Amino acid sequence: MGELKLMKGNEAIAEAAIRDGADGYFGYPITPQSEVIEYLAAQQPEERTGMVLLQAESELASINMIYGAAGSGKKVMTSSSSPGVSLKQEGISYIAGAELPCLVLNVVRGGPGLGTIQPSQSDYFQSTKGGGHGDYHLIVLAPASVQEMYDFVELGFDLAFKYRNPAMILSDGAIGQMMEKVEIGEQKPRMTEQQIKEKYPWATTGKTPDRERNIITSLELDSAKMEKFNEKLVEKYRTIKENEVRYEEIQCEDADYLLVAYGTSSRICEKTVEMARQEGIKLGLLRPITLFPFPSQRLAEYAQKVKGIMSVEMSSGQMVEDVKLAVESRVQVEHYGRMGGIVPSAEEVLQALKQKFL
Amino acid sequence: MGELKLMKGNEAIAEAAIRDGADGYFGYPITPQSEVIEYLAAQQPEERTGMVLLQAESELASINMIYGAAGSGKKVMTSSSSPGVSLKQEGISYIAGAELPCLVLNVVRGGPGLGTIQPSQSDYFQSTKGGGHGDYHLIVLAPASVQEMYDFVELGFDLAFKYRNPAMILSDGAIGQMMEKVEIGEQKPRMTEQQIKEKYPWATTGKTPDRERNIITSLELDSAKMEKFNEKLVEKYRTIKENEVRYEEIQCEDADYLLVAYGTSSRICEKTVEMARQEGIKLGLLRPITLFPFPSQRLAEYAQKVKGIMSVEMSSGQMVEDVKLAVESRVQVEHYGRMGGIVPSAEEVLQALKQKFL
Amino acid sequence: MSEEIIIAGFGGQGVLSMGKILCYAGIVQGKEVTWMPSYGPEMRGGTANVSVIISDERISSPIISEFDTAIILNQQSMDKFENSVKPGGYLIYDGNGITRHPERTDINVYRVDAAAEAAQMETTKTFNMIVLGGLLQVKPIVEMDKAIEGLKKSLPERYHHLIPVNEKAIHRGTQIIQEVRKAKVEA
Amino acid sequence: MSEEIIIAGFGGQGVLSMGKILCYAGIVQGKEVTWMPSYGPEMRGGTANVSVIISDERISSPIISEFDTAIILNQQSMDKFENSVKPGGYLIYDGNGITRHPERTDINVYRVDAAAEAAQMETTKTFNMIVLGGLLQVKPIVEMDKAIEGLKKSLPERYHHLIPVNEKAIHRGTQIIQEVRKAKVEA
Amino acid sequence: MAEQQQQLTSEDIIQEENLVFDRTQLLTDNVFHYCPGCGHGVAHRLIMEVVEELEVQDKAIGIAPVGCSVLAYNYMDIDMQEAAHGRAPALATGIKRTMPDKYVFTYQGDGDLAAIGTAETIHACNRGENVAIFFINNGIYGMTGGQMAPTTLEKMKSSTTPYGRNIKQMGNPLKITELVAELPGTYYVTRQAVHKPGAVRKAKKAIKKAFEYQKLEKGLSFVEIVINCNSGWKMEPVDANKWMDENFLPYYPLGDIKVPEKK
Amino acid sequence: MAEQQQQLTSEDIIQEENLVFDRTQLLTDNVFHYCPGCGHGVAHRLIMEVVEELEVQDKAIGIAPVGCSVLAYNYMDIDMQEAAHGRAPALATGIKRTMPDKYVFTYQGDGDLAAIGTAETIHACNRGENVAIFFINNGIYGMTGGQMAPTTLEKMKSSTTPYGRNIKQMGNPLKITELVAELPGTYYVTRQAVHKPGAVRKAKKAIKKAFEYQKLEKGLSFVEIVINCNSGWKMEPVDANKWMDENFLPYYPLGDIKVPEKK
Amino acid sequence: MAKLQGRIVVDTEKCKGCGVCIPACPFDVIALADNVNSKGFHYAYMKNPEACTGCVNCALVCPDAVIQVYRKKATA
Amino acid sequence: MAKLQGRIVVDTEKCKGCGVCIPACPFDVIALADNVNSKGFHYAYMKNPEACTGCVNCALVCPDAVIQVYRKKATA
Ligand SMILES: Cc1ncc(C[n+]2csc(CCOP(=O)(O)OP(=O)(O)O)c2C)c(N)n1
Ligand SMILES: Cc1ncc(C[n+]2csc(CCOP(=O)(O)OP(=O)(O)O)c2C)c(N)n1
Ligand code: SF4
Ligand code: SF4
Ligand code: SF4
Ligand code: SF4
Ligand code: SF4
Ligand code: SF4
Ligand SMILES: [Mg+2]
Ligand SMILES: [Mg+2]
Repeated sequence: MGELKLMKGNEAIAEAAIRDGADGYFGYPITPQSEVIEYLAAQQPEERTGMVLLQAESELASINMIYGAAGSGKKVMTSSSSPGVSLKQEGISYIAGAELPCLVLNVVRGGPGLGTIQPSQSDYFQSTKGGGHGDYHLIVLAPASVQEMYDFVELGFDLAFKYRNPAMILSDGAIGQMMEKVEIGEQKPRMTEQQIKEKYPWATTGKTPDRERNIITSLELDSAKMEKFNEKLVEKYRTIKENEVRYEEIQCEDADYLLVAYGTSSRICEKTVEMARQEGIKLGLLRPITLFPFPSQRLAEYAQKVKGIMSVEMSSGQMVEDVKLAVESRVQVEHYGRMGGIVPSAEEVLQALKQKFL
Repeated sequence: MGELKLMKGNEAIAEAAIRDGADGYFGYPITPQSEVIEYLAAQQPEERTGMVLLQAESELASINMIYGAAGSGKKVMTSSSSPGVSLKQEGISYIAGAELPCLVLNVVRGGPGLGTIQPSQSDYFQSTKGGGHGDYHLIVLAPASVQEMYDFVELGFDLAFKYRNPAMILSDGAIGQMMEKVEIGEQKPRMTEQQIKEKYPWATTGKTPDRERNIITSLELDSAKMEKFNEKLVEKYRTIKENEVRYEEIQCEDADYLLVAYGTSSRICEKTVEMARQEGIKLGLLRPITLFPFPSQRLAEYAQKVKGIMSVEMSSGQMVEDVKLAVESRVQVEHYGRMGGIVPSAEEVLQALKQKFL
Repeated sequence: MSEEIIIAGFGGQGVLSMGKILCYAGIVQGKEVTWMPSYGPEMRGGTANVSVIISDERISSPIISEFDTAIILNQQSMDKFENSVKPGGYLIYDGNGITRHPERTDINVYRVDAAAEAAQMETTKTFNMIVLGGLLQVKPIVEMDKAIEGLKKSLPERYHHLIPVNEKAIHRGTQIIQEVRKAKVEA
Repeated sequence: MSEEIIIAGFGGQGVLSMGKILCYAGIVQGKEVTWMPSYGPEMRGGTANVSVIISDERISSPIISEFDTAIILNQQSMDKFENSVKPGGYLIYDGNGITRHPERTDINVYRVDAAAEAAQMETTKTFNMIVLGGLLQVKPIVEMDKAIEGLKKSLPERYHHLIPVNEKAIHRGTQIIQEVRKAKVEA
Repeated sequence: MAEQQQQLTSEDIIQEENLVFDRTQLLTDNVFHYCPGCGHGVAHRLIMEVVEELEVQDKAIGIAPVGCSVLAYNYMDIDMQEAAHGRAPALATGIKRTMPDKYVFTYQGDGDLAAIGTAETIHACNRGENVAIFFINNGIYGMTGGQMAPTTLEKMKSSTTPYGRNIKQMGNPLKITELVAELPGTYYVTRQAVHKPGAVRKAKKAIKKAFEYQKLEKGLSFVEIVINCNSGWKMEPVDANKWMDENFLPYYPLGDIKVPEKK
Repeated sequence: MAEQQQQLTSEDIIQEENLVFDRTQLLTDNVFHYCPGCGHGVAHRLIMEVVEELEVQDKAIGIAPVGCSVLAYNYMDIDMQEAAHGRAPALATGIKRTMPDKYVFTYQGDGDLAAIGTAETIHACNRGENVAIFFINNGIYGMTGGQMAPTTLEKMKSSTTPYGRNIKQMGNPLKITELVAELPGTYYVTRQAVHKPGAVRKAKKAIKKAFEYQKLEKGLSFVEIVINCNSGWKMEPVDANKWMDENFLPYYPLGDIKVPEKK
Repeated sequence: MAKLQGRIVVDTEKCKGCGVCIPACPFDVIALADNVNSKGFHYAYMKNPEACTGCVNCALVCPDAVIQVYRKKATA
Repeated sequence: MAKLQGRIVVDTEKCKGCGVCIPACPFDVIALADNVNSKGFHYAYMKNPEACTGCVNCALVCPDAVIQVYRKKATA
């Protein structure tokens, strides 16, 4: 077992980036995620592994810095919170269009606008349907603990490189700020330039006589070719949907009712399940770990068995649409949400469940 | 009847803005919508009506310029195309959060990234679900002709002011570039400052002794209050859904099959309907005019009657999700789409319909 | 009645404005019109085309792949659009720069050497008007006086002094076709 | 076994680090822990609180509204959290600056005048350690030596010279509670 | 020796007619949320004093930034808008262009104005928007917890430069004020402070000029006001002001940078 | 009278050993998509000639902008990336920071670099990123159809200033090059042109210096290259170059703006 | 000869005890109280009121604008 | 005395007939052809080849890099 540490979610992300052998972090401060860059600054990753750290002039600049570095096959990431992530949308769309791997962390706070700095899950649509322009998807991971904040850095990078697609960790202020016990992994070495050249022959590492020049672009003025490219992306997303769905099931086997919740909400719902079980209500929790790809099929299976499904989100109801699309009206689907930075309590979730179904 | 003119969609937008008595346009050039600002520049709206025109340094600046002016109760708009609209997402979220009326035109081109400058409908999700952060919605109008480009400026502004909510005209390169006959309305006068003060008492026009200071903000650090505000927004969107759904029905009465399409696609589908009818297939077209609010209820009604519904979009399938959510699995829903700037032909749409349903 | 036309050539040949004049003429005659251009990044040279529909009824799709009439002004456009003319339709082209002449026999083909003619008339800018005249002679989609009105409407005031020379060019175009037809008949 | 604690006071009183030490001690004892702070924009002054859960099992929700134990260090926090203590639970508070003392009778209330004590010991910075000592005496959530270990782990190396004085403060806290208890028994 | 003065009692002196300094009516009663000793409060007060003296409350529209002064509208008793981070000059442009007779100003921190908002700052200045920009330079991101700002000094510590700002890695402290002074659109550019009585007096004059020039449609006035962020600098307020004198102001010297050639 | 020279025939002269100027191997065979007479082509060629002469093809990474030169990667036979509009300096930063031994340069138009990309430009320069920025100033937005750029001259016509740029409304032509020269992070700042043989020779030297300084890790080199956009200016190419000499260059004078103090 | 005498009135509930007024006073009039206000701040007070000339320096620098200054001419 | 004599070779298919090379030539060597290439451009050619010194000026300014220059020393 690795070393155990008490860490904030934001710190775990930063430490994981160093240990996973990331090549660079480019970011801009914003509450509630500034600890990511602050932790890195204190750690001096340049000295630990040679990882580059730069506080950029803005979120726009930082997403485009990682665009550049990712184009050269580097393992790079950025992080921000909701308003800052909105500013990154153009860049994210470019990165998706250029088929580059990278990791973007959103520690969500309540919106719209400046809103509140308290936790929220109201950026689900933006993250999963594409907040930027054009037909693209991010691979979206939703950690529910500090350990997962740590673990999903590696997972996110791995998936990003596997599919040459930007991955997003969709967290929230509560998970970013909270401390839990984290098992820290070994330090992985950063890739050498030689390794990058071999593994990522598409990367702009400097044209050598043995190959054609590499071009990183999302532009295609010929519509027929552009459509081909779009189809390639669609096909990639299909493959991802087939292979990369991840979720956790808590007391689902015999459940009459199902909660669907991710991240902080899922932690609350875990408690709700405990409470409900104590009252004799057979409640289960399906926690999507990947929001894109969404565990639609598993939900469709449950739709045959359970009497009702309730999506619990810190939003006015976004993931609930994916739940509905998955279950195809085979069972009643409800939404329970809190907004504005308020985290629902386990009690009120149970209350809501009873009101809607019992 | 008003004057008839031959105009590009983009020009119609610009002329309509002047005639509707808009106070300002702030934009940044991008193909395929630069004619909006070019037409305005040629027209010298400052001289025609006193309307302000400014080429901003970027899309970010222009959305924030209209944010400022809208906060003062001014009738202002901006326009762009997909990548530029992605850059506006933070600003749009702020404007929604500050509950300000304004008009944003997106003349969509194919993405992701730099993509193509040819027409597309792949920004549906971004426009209707909120490309920016936080729980908010735009009122989204989808013109299908140059006349509607003209008319929806007034409609968009009216709805925006009625609900203090940003409105978007979601067009595409084809409608922006194409010329059709347009009936031009009368010149409406711009509102005087006195009128603004009376009609929009919330506007920052300068604090006078007879009222408290006006504050335009989207910030609320107190979560309880922020949640109240979020609930107010949800309620507003509910009202909008109740009152503002607009759609057009073409040969739907007796239809066995229904196409659902907006904007350029709907024009194609109109022809498909003609062709199908000639072949004896009872095909109809439901054209959503408002994409938010979406004509879900009307679709649900048709779901009881028709044998199949096909959503036709120049995208990999976005609106089809709203169609599915509306019909709740009561009837088979399919998607047919082209991408990359390619506009489907009426023939291939018919072909697809036959393949999927007949 | 609905007429679907493609006009295609180099950028700068006045392809787009030819389409506009037709549309304006259509409007004057109370018809529905659509004018759908190809568009791309701004570069000198390159090709341009516009499809125009003039109809008595509401026009469904403005984007079409088959045409009643094609006006073709360079080789690229010939390659691209010759086969898009509906059987029985019309193809009018300028021979200048055309290396492969149209081969279809199921359509009516007319050659109008407008470029050469315009050069002769020393008004190269009216090249497109000669072609337009040719079109209207081949197929009176709009009435001639309406076309002149359309020309006026589509020109900004400051260019109105150019109307007479353009009118002349249009008429020259009609003459050419008359001559061609005569020649055909005589041949 | 699961213990749910809220620690609340002014920013700068060491509220957050008290929670950290508890958590680290819990980890050393092989327990699961969560530490959930309130957070806001950076300003001096203002209130701060953290809820800590130490449990033998996987912790479901880290965000809770009722607590087994509350440690309260100013009046605002008293107003906010007095009623969040579960019946039969514990409330430990510092009397300094408290204008309205706790009134509940269904919980165990302890007053530890740590601020005054720290001032007396001339180590105002160890104020929070005195409170912590008090807590551990009232309720041995973690073992004392584990708490010291937790203290070490939560301090960066460069502050390790401060460990002895902090240890002393913790012990002083336990003494105070012993005295209070004695007084209670004697009263 | 000095002759004996009449010694007045407090009661004699504390009479309405003797009041020589009072909080301006244009500050609301809300207590500033700022840290004790933070210069934002003085800057707020001076602007409101000027608005009061020029009697333009009914024509003044302020733009608050994202930064510690995000809630400026809670204190200034005028119509205000809250901009997105860095975009205040764009909002000001939108407002002023559509309402040229108003007095429009932005109030922006160094992160807001000189990092994320650089483009909007440069271009509003370059266009010579007829507005005032009050640029509050405290060499740090106060609100978010003391991260490095563009103006953070070399070797200065912040939460993102815990070992001091390393020029090679983090770039140079940016003198954005000197930069905008190079642009033809700026009419009046000056750097002021508010940590000492004399500085406060000068700063107020500068602020007043900015409003007066706006009235005269002279283009953009850019008034930098250096303040301490004692919290971010991790110093006591009085020490922070001293540190500012000794370290910050030598790099960012006070005084006019661009003054109108003729008035 | 001059003595009679031997008159060589074409065949004598056109021999491989006499070849004194040839298209560099580092330009691909693709025909530039640029309008006839457009200066982008010369700028492309010069950069590739320098890369060839310095033998750094395998270490060069170029960033293309959004603008007419968006397809620069079709012509330059090196690894290249296509940036989002205005963000090339950010991409360059990301690349260079993670691969310090590469030669990284951006190639950007005036709209790209001085309008939407202002913040990225200023901050890359201020940080002294060890890269080269080639700034192609044609006073207009070429690609999108000739709209006003930040560098468009007063009274100059464009599709968004059809009656000429009005300073009062549209702001001043922005001398961004002079501006970045003020920043300590820039090491070498110069303005060049490519419309005349002599100018081309100088421009190439400047480009070469930019690469050499990068090798020496001197920080940022900023090379402005003024070119015509005959299409946007609505002139014939030769006239456009003449107009450039007579109107554009007086406002944007050629020559070094900031040179290394000592080498 | 006339001499100016002054007094300041500190809104002690709103004073944050930052101490910035203290060095601003040329006559060492002000000090921070040992007592705290309800926010816990050691507010400013005139430890040396007779020395005050009403020069307003303290009020000029007070970040929270909680100082009022009164001034009166004392005739000799 | 040696004199330099030159020739240019224009890739006429790629020449865009912009004419920029013409004023760049100090010896008035170049002109645009009456004929056009397959793209419709009047390409550049040496109307006055003997005057060419191979100074490469034309090649330096050619935007499309379609000029090759040859130069040879002619001995008197
Ligand atoms: C788009 C965006 N990015 C980042 C933030 C987070 N943020 C809030 S204030 C701030 C910087 C504040 O610094 P400064 O402008 O210097 O103001 P100060 O607090 O120092 O007065 C930042 C980065 C945000 N709210 N929005
Ligand atoms: C975000 C965004 N905004 C706008 C555009 C449209 N656009 C493409 S190129 C360009 C300007 C080009 O001008 P410049 O940078 O001067 O390059 P040039 O074409 O003149 O060489 C613009 C506005 C875009 N592609 N993306
Ligand atoms: S953090 Fe700094 S700038 Fe913000 S209020 Fe505190 S002292 Fe002032
Ligand atoms: S539009 Fe202008 S910049 Fe673009 S290729 Fe043509 S001449 Fe060159
Ligand atoms: S300056 Fe103001 S707030 Fe600070 S101690 Fe003095 S009176 Fe109090
Ligand atoms: S008014 Fe002047 S003399 Fe009196 S306390 Fe204030 S600073 Fe001191
Ligand atoms: S400069 Fe080059 S492209 Fe232009 S005419 Fe001369 S040879 Fe042809
Ligand atoms: S090489 Fe010199 S002399 Fe010869 S054609 Fe070219 S410019 Fe003229
Ligand atoms: Mg600051
Ligand atoms: Mg340009």
